[in-house]
This record gives sequence, structure tokens and C-alpha cells, in this order.
Amino acid sequence: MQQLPELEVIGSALQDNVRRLFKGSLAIRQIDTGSDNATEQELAALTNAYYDIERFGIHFVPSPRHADMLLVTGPVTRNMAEALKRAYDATPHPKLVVAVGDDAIDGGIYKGSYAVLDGVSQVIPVDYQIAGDPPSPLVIMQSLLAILDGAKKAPKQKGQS
Amino acid sequence: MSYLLWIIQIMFVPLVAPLGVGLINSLKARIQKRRGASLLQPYRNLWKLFYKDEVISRDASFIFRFAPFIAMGVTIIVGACLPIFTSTLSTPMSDLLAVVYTLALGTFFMALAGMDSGSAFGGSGSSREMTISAIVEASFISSILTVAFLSGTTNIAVMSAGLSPGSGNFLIPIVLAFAAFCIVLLAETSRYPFDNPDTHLELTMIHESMLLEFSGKRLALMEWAAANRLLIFSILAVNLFFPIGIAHDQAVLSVLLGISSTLLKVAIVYIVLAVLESTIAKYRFFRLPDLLLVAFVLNVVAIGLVL
Amino acid sequence: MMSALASPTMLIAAMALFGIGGVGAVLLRKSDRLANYWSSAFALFGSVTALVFAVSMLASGQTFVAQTTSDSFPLLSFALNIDRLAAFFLVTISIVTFFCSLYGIGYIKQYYGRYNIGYLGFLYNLFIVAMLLVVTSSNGIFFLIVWEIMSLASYFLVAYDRHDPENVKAGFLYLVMTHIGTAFILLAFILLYVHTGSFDFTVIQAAMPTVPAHIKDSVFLLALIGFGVKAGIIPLHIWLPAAHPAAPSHVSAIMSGVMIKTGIYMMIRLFLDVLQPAPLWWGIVVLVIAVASCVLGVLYALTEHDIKRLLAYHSIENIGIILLGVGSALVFSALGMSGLAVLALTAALFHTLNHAIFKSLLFLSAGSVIHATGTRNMEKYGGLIKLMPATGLFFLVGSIAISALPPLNGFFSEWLTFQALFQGIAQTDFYIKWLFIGVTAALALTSGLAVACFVKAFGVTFLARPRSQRAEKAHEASAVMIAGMAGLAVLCVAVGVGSSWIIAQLQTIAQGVLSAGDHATLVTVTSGHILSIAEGFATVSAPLLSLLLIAVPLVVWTITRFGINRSQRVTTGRTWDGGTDLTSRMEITSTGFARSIILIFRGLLKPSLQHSVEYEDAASRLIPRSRSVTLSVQDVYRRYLYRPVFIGFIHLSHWIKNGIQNGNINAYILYILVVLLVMLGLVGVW
Amino acid sequence: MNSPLLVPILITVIYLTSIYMHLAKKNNGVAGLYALQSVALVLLFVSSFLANPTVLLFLVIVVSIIVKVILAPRFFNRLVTRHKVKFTVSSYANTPVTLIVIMFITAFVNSDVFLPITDLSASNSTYVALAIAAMLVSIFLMVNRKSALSQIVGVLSLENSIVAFGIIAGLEQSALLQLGTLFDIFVWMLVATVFVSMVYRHTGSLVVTTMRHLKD
Repeated sequence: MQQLPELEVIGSALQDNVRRLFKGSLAIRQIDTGSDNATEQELAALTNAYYDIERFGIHFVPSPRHADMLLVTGPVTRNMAEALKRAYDATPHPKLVVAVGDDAIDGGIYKGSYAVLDGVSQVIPVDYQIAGDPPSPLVIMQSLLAILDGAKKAPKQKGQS
Repeated sequence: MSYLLWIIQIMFVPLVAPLGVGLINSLKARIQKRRGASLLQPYRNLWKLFYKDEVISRDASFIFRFAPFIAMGVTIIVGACLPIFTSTLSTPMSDLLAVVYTLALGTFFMALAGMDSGSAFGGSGSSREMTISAIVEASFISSILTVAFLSGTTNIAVMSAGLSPGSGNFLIPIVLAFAAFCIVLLAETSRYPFDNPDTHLELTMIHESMLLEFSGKRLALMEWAAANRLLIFSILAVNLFFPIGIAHDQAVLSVLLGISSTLLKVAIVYIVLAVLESTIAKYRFFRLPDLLLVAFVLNVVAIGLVL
Repeated sequence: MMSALASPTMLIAAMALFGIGGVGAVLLRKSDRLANYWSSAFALFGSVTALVFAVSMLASGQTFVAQTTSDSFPLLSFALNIDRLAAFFLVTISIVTFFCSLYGIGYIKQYYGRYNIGYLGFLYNLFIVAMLLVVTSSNGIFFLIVWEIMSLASYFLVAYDRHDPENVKAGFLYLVMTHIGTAFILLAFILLYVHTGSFDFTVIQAAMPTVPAHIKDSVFLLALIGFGVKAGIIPLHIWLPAAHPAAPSHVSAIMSGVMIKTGIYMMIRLFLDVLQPAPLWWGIVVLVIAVASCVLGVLYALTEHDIKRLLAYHSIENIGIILLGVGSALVFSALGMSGLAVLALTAALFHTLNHAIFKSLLFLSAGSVIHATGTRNMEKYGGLIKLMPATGLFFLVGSIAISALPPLNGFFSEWLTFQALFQGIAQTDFYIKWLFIGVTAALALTSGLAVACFVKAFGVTFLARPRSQRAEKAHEASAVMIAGMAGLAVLCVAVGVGSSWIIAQLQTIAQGVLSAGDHATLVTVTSGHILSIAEGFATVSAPLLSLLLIAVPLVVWTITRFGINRSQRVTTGRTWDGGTDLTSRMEITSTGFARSIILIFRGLLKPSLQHSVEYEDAASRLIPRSRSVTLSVQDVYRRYLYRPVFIGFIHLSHWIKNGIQNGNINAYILYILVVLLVMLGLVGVW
Repeated sequence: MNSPLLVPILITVIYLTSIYMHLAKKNNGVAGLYALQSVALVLLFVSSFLANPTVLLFLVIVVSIIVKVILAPRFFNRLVTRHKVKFTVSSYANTPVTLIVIMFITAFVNSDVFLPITDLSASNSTYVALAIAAMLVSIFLMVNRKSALSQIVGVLSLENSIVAFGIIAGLEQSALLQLGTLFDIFVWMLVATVFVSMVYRHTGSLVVTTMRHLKD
């Protein structure tokens, strides 16, 4: 219960940013490009009763077409590279790409393996990164806050680059 | 006054519908011991989607491009025909069959749009949606028909005027038909136990899997239309079968009473829906016809008792 | 002016034009092009002339009777009686033949050099003339002659594409079934002749009070079977899904659009006009058959993946819907509710007109698709709307109309049928009321399934990506073909918007048929073209409905496009495929689409699902080479009705060959003895 | 019809002979019975002649005696001896069943059903019925017997019964017609001889079931 105030503080700041940048609604499509599922567990924890990220206006969606933000996990296996590229293309602007976890940033413990492409940025332009192996839900939320703070300019232009 | 009423009548469904979705989601979150998103979250979602770009499949045709407008337009038309707060605003559009088939027109284009992009999900979603809506139509028509016979008109806008609320003879057929209509409501609006509106698994989706290809404004319209649909069916459920509080004249006070009673009754429906969705499991697809058969039998008995 | 147009000269002129077209086509058969243009052009002129004649007949409200009797053959007379009902059917036929002939000009080109075009033109014109005469004849013998000409001409047209053995088989089935029907009709007329002494409809009608009830009942059953075969009611329908697809598409359109309606016409003529008053059970029988036809027809349509067979099954369904009206009219008139009878008959007539329009539109557009892709198998279509947008649009219009969705014509006739049934529930007593409740539910189920079926038909054919190489190379239909389809599509919209006016006209016709006066007016058209049934029990306004359904989506579009976020950019990309390449095999197929409905109704359809896997390594069965799933539907009628009859016939003939005709003189003499005894006995009884 | 006792006796004889033809075990016996039947028929003619003597009728009587009483039975006996088919009189139904069927036919003919026919001669309707019964029994002989010879006899017996029926029912039959019939029988016998001989040569038997092989 120690963290609760912190969570609330981060959350309400996050909510403000979501309001400002995404009109109060941030839709996230999570893409697993060959992850070991550790990061997925942490992301899934975001929606549980404790973190309840939904109350801040953030929700997960079933299709990249509906998404504002792609959360990519995993080191991008060769088989998933094309899928990731297509998911990126399928997401309408404005969109943000966030690589979650060390694997996604540069391959992590899989770095250099012949089976992976060492990080999301090798395939699609990554806007932000969230480090950790895996990052805890609170870390993810903090990072999201930082990301949205950083993306003060209209994300649309960023996406259009 | 009449113009004002008409404006309320037309705007009511599209404006209130997202709130209803917010209410259900919020209640469900509460039941899951979460706080959940705010009641206004659906409005924010829609607003954001309107300001997003769109990606449309290169395989899709004009059907895909126009289906959202038709789906939305249909719910606006039907919404304006409902007995929302008064039984005095009648149009020739409010005919029972016209309403049912106009809604079916929306489903028709939505299902076509689902198939249009050639995605495997969209196609199977269309197939399931059409299966359910095909076999639910008989129950839909006949449950409202029960009330139509009681009130002597098939015009749903003025139907409640013909019902005398106090008479007990009508109670049993009305309750039976209402029970049947509730099943129809769940089926037509893709709620539990027919469909899971929150699912992210394509294989279990019915309605949502048709929407997977939509983005931006068109997605907003489709989701809005789905919310409208839910509200339309809820209003039908409460104001046809239990028209308590509905205004039979255009006096300010009775209109206000009508609006507030409708809001209250619809809220009850939404609360029940939320509880239902939190407590029961989705049915296996091929068990659904049994449920619809139950609705159908209830209707037949109800009509039989009316006359 | 009007009376000049309504004169019989016009009808004779129309017949003559068809005749010139037919004979000229034969004379010009050496040149495919000339024969085609000649026969189609004269068919067009003939249709226009017949249309003008019939419309002016309707407008002037007169009845035209012509009769030629010869002394040597007193029974055989060329007898025409064109009252409003006949004129209405003339209108329906000539509208459809007009657009089909127009379409035919382009469609026939694919037969150049392969078949004799002159022969086609001759049969085509003959077929139309025979149909026109069928609905105008008023003498049993003359009727049977033109009926037979119609059947034979259509048989030859069904078997026209004779290089495909399937078509020849279909033609044979059609020939057999239609002649079984004709035999029953013949029996019915003979029975009437025996008891009334005439084949003339008016004489028969006048003599009706003297005919005993059991004879009337027998005539009813015989005529129901006989005309039911032509109309395609279940279970006499089996020729229809085989024959309609086999014919050239513009002929399929005429067969499905209007030829099967001649059966309906004769049912209306006999049951509601000539044989009146009718007992209650006639109507109940017709209603039961109608329910079976419409529900099973649409279910079988759902199982089809041959586009023309699908449409043919929908004809069965729609015949069922029309017969719902006819059956209700019979029930109401037997109960003495003439107003309701008029309402029900009006619904039946309106649906007849509408079905003629949208079904021929659908057959014509299906014809363009087949022309462009070379196959009738819907699983090989896909994505055609981008390659043939006009055809796709017309098929969409037809689909909306046949699914009874507003604001097109199909909705309004189904609406009217529903109203007749609603009134049946409201105003009849206990048992009949329950019947009507069941019938209403059946109609609602039918229309729901029809929507699903046309989502399937349109979606699988025109949407998504092409599923075969032929479909990728499909091309738009030629200009005349598009013109033919466009005309019918416009009619779908126009008849829908103007439905209140048309219904009012049809009500007059129905009143004439049922000899009901103006007091029996249940449908009223109030100001603003609002249709009102039974003093406001149900009201609908076709123009308003059409206007709203077009305007509101447009307003929504305008607001979302220009009102909000005007700077939005729309890009096209690939379909979201989850990373795997989408092949055409991942799209939903026709079979897959209907699978769940088929399984829900498995008790009725008796589907058989077969999985078969072929393995690369037969021993260990680890690596499959191919997997296939076959979902087929048993033909219940062939299996449980026709096959036993057929086997019975074979046994009978075996028995005749080996048992009766056994070469034993004793046996032959025994037959003589038995017959002698029976005959003597009969002499004694009489 | 001047002798009230004679006609009943004669018609009974005709009827009984047609029954006995069913029971006879030898072909010669059948031929003999036919001869007896023909005698009875001739006597019927005679009684008719006494009542109404005409030259033609006399001629009929003479020719009848020649053809029916003498020629036909002899011809039969010759056929039987030539083809050695003395005992080939097997029948489909056994004797009791045969008798039951005959009984049924007789009862049927005597029932109300036949009233309109038997009323042709109201005074002796019983005898008319008996003549009809004889006709039907003769046809049944053809049905029941397997041998082709019995069928020939059956036809002849049938012809006898019809003539008897005509006389008793008082139907005017021209004597010329009678002569024609007799001539017909004569020709028929000749043809039958050739036919039976040919069949016999082919199949070695006169049992009609074996003629099935002749079917195409």
C-alpha cells in the first residue's frame, strides 16, 4: 500500500497527458515480436484491479487499426519482422511506437543471435523506449508519463516524419 | 415547442448512447473491484478517433467506405422514431416493420463491410453476425407485435398511448414478450451471452471482428452506431413494455418527467446488463439458437394470450 | 387516345412483332449478328407494345374478350379474356421481357459461332408469346395448348447450351416435371368439363354452384399440384434449381422472374376467381405449402454456392411469400372477410411484380458475372466489384430489394404481406389465429435468412479479393447489358418509392378478382403518400422512408467529412493480416459463411460434413499434403420423395415385365377374366 | 322354349360339363366332356327349332353336330394320341381351390350384382345366370390349366356357353352368325393343330409355362 499514492500521482499526471495529447483516450496495441512473455505479464498487470490503467483513459485494443500507440515487446525474430512492419503500416497516424523491455530495445539477452534482428528499431522507427527486463508495471507507467511529457508537440507531426 | 421536442427526440439517442456504454464499462469495472474509466470515456474515445487518420485496405471497395455512414444513419433514423419520452411524436417511419428492417439494413451493410477487406476475421464475424440476426428477427418482430396488438397500432412511437398501464390482464403477455425481447436485445446488440464486447481474441468475437479493419472516423462511427443500437433496444425494452412515466402530451413538466423516467429505466437496463456480463459466461455459439428458440416460444405464447 | 392504345389491335401487333422476330431470326440464322439483332429488336418492340397495351388496359379499366369458335372443333376455341388481373400480369411479363431482351443483345454474343442464334431467337420470341397468351387465355383447351408451347419453348431454351451434359440433364428433368404438372392440369380441366360441360372459364364459373363439393376439392388439389410444379412450390420444386441455371441468363431471368408466375396467375385465377366460393381448408393447404416453400427455399439457397442455383432457390422462397398472400386471401374469403382477402391478394400481386423485377435484375447481373468469369461457382469469384462496378452495384440493388430491406420495392410488398398476416392474427378466431401466428413467424424467419443469404451472395461474389485467375481477369459487361440491368435497378427504386400509388392500383385489381366492392378497402393512401392499413393499425410512408435513408447517411457523411477534422488523411494499405500473407483461401467462402446456419438447421437440411486428409507420408501420418472439408446438403426430396416414387416405378415396370407380362397365356386369360368380372360387376352396380 | 323341363336340364348339363372339365384328369376325358356339352347345346338348338322351324336353323343344327360333336372331339383325341399327352392336365390351383373359385364365380353371378343381366329374360333368370357362370367357369379353365389343349377346349366351351346364353336369354341371334361361328371354330381348329404341333416340336411339351421361352 506504500506505492498507492505514487501510483495515483503518476496516474493522474498520465491522465492529464493523455487528455492533452490524445483527447483523453489512448489506445494501445501490444505487439509481441518473439518475446519470452515476461514483459507481457507486466503489461497484462496494467489492466488488473491494482493498477487499473483504464481509469486513466488508456486501453488495449485488438487491432493496430484502432491504436494510437504500438507497444512492441521482444527482440524481433526474423519471422516477426515482416509482421511488425505491416502492423506499423496498418496503424493510422498519429501513432507512437514504444519498444518495451531490453529485448525490444536492442535484442537484450538474445542480442547477436542469428534468429533475431536485435531490437525493434531495426525494423520500424521507434519513438521511445522503456528499459527493463522486464520493466515492472509501475516503471512502464512512469515511462509512459515521461514519454507523453516529452511528446508535448502534437504527436501527429512526429508520426508523419 | 414541438420543434424543440423534435430536436431532443433526434439528438437523444446519439448523444446519450456513449454515456450508456460508459456506464456499463464503469459498472463492470466496479464489480471487478476496479475503478475503471470515467463515464465519459466513450465520448473521449470517439472524439479522439474522429481526429485520427485512416488506413483503408486496398482490397476494400466503396461498400467499406460507405457502410459506417449507413450504419450510423440508420441508428439516427430509428432513434428518432422511438417513443423516447413522449408518445405524441409520431412519424410514419415509426412502423414496427420499418424500424426492424431499417436496423437490418444497417446490419446488412456492416456485415458486407466486414467481408469487404477480405480478412479472415471480418468474414467469420459477418457470418456469425448474420446467423444470429437472421434467426433473431422472428422473435424481434413478434415480441413487439404482442404490444402492438394490445395497443391497436404497430406504430411504436404511439404504441404506449394505447396501453392502459393499470389493467392487469395484459401483465402476463407483456412480461412474457418482455422476457423474449430481452433475449433479442442481448443478441442484436452483441452482448453476453451471445458475444463478448470486450474481447481481444478474434476467434471469440462476433460484432467486434467486423470492425477490426476500421480506423479513424469510420471506426468512430461504427462504435457510435453500436452504442446507439444498444440504447435503441434498451429504450424499446423499457418504453414499449413498461411505458410508465412516458409523456402523453407536450407539456414541459410531463416531457421532463418522461425524459428522466426513461433515463432511469434505461439505466436500470444497463445496470442489469453489467451485472449479467460480470456473472455469466459467454455461450457456445451453437447453443445460442436454443436461447433464441426460448424467446420465440415466449413470444408465441404471449401473442396467443393477447387475443 | 387511351382507348386506341387499349384496343386489341395493339395486342395483335405485339404478337405479330414477336412472330416477326422469331421467324426472321430463323431466316437470318446464317448470320449470328443479324439473327441476334433482329430477334432481340423485335422482342423489344413487342414488349413495348404489349406493355403499352396492358398499361392502357389497366388505365382504362376495361375488359377485353375475344372468342373464335369453329363448328368442327367446338371445344377448341381461341378465347382471350383480358381483365385487370390478366392485364397486370401482361405488364409484369412485358416489363421483364423488355429489359431481358435489351440485355440479351449483349449477352447472346458469347454464343456466336457455337450455337445457332436464329434458333435461340425463334424460341425466345415463341416463349414470350406463349407466356402472354397463357395469362390471357380463358379457355381450358386453348390454355393447355399455349401452356404446352410455353413449357416446350422454355425446355429447348434450358437445353440450349447443350454441350454441357448437365444442362441437358436439367432440361430433361424440367421436361418430365412440367409434363407431370400438365397431366394434373389436364385432369383438373377434364373434371371441370365433365361437370360443367365447358372448358370456358366464364362458363365454368357460372356453373360452379352446380358442381359437387368433392369435385371442386379434387380440381383444387389437381390444379394445385399442376400449377405448383410450374410455380416451383416445395416439394414439387426439384426441376427449378436445375433448369433455371442451365438456361442462358436472360432466359433464366424471364423463367424465374415471370414464367413461374404463370403458375401463380392460374392459381389466383382458379382458386380466387373461377372456383369461388372455396372452403376454408384450401387456404390452409396453400398457407402450409407457402410456409414450407419460403422457409426451405431460403435455407436451400443458403447452402448453395452456384450463384444461379442460389437465385433459383430464392425464387422458390419468393413464390412461397407470394403464396402466403394468396393463401391468406383464400382463408379470408372463405371466412367472409372480403376486405382482408383484398389486402392479402394485393400483397401477393405486389410481391409478384416486385419479385419479377428484382429477380430478373439479379439473374441478369449474375449472368454478367458468369459471362465475365466463365463459372457459376461462387467460390471462384471475389473482388468483382472493382472490376465490374456497374454489375456489382446492380446486384447490390437487387440484393437489398430481395432481402426486403427498405427503401426498395421488396420491403413494401413484404410489409404488405406482413400486414395481411397481422390482420389474420388479430381478426380470426382461435385455430386460424394460431395458424397465422406460425405463418408470420415463418415469414419473419425467412426474411432474416434472406438477408443473411444475400450478404453471402454479394459478399462472396463481389467483395474481398479474387479467388481465381478468371475472376482476376473479369471485365465489365457491355453497354447494352448494363442498360438492361440499369433499367431494372431503377425500377426497383422507383417501385419502392412509388409503392403507395402502385398498391392502390393493385388493390383495385384485387377487388375486381374477388368481386369485392369499394367497401372492402383496407389499404388507404393518405396525404403525403402514407400507406395506412386498417384505419391506422400500421402506417408507412415510402417516399419519406426513402428520403431519410438516403439523406441521413449523406448528412452523416457530410458532417464527418467536412464538419470534423477536415485535415484528415485517408491512406490505403494492405489488409491487416497479422503478419501472414493473406491468400484468397483465407477469405470467408460461401460454404463457410453459411455453415453455422446450416448446422443450426441441420434437422431440416441434413448436412453431411466430411473431412478428408491426404498425407505425404502415408505410414506415419505426420505431414498432411492436403486437407479438405466438404459440407454438402442432402437433397431430402430426391431421397425421401422422388427416389421412392422412382424406385416404385422401376419395381412396377419390372413387375409388369416379369409378373404381369410373363408370357403365360393363363395369366393373360386371368386378366381377361378378372376384368370381365369387374366390368360385369360395375355394370351391375350402375 | 316349349318344353319347360328340357331347357333347365340342358343348361345344367352345359354348366356341369364346364365344371367337370376342371376335374377331368385325362385330356381324352376333357374332349369327351366337350362332346357331351356340344350335344346338350345341339339339343337346345333343336328345342328352339321345334318352336320356330326355319331352314337356316336346321342347317345350323346339322353343321353344329358335325363340327362340335364329331369333328372337334375327334380332332382332340388325335392330337392327344399323336403327341402322347394323355395325362398333361396339371392345373395351377389344386382341386379344392378350383372348386371354391368356381363356387365363388357361380355365387357372384347369381348375386344381385348381375340382376340387370339376368333380368334379360325374367322368367328364367336362374338359367341365364347359369349360362353366364358356365362362360366364366370356361374362362377360368383357360386360366387354371397349364396345357395348351385345355385352353383350346376352354375357348370352345366358352363359345358353347355364350351360344347357350344367347338362346336362353332370348337374344336374337341370326343363324348366319351361328354358321359363321362354326366356320370360325373349324378354321381355328386347323390353325391350332398346326400351332400346337409347332410348339410341341419346339419345346417338347404343351405346358404353357414353357412357352415363356418364346417371349422376346
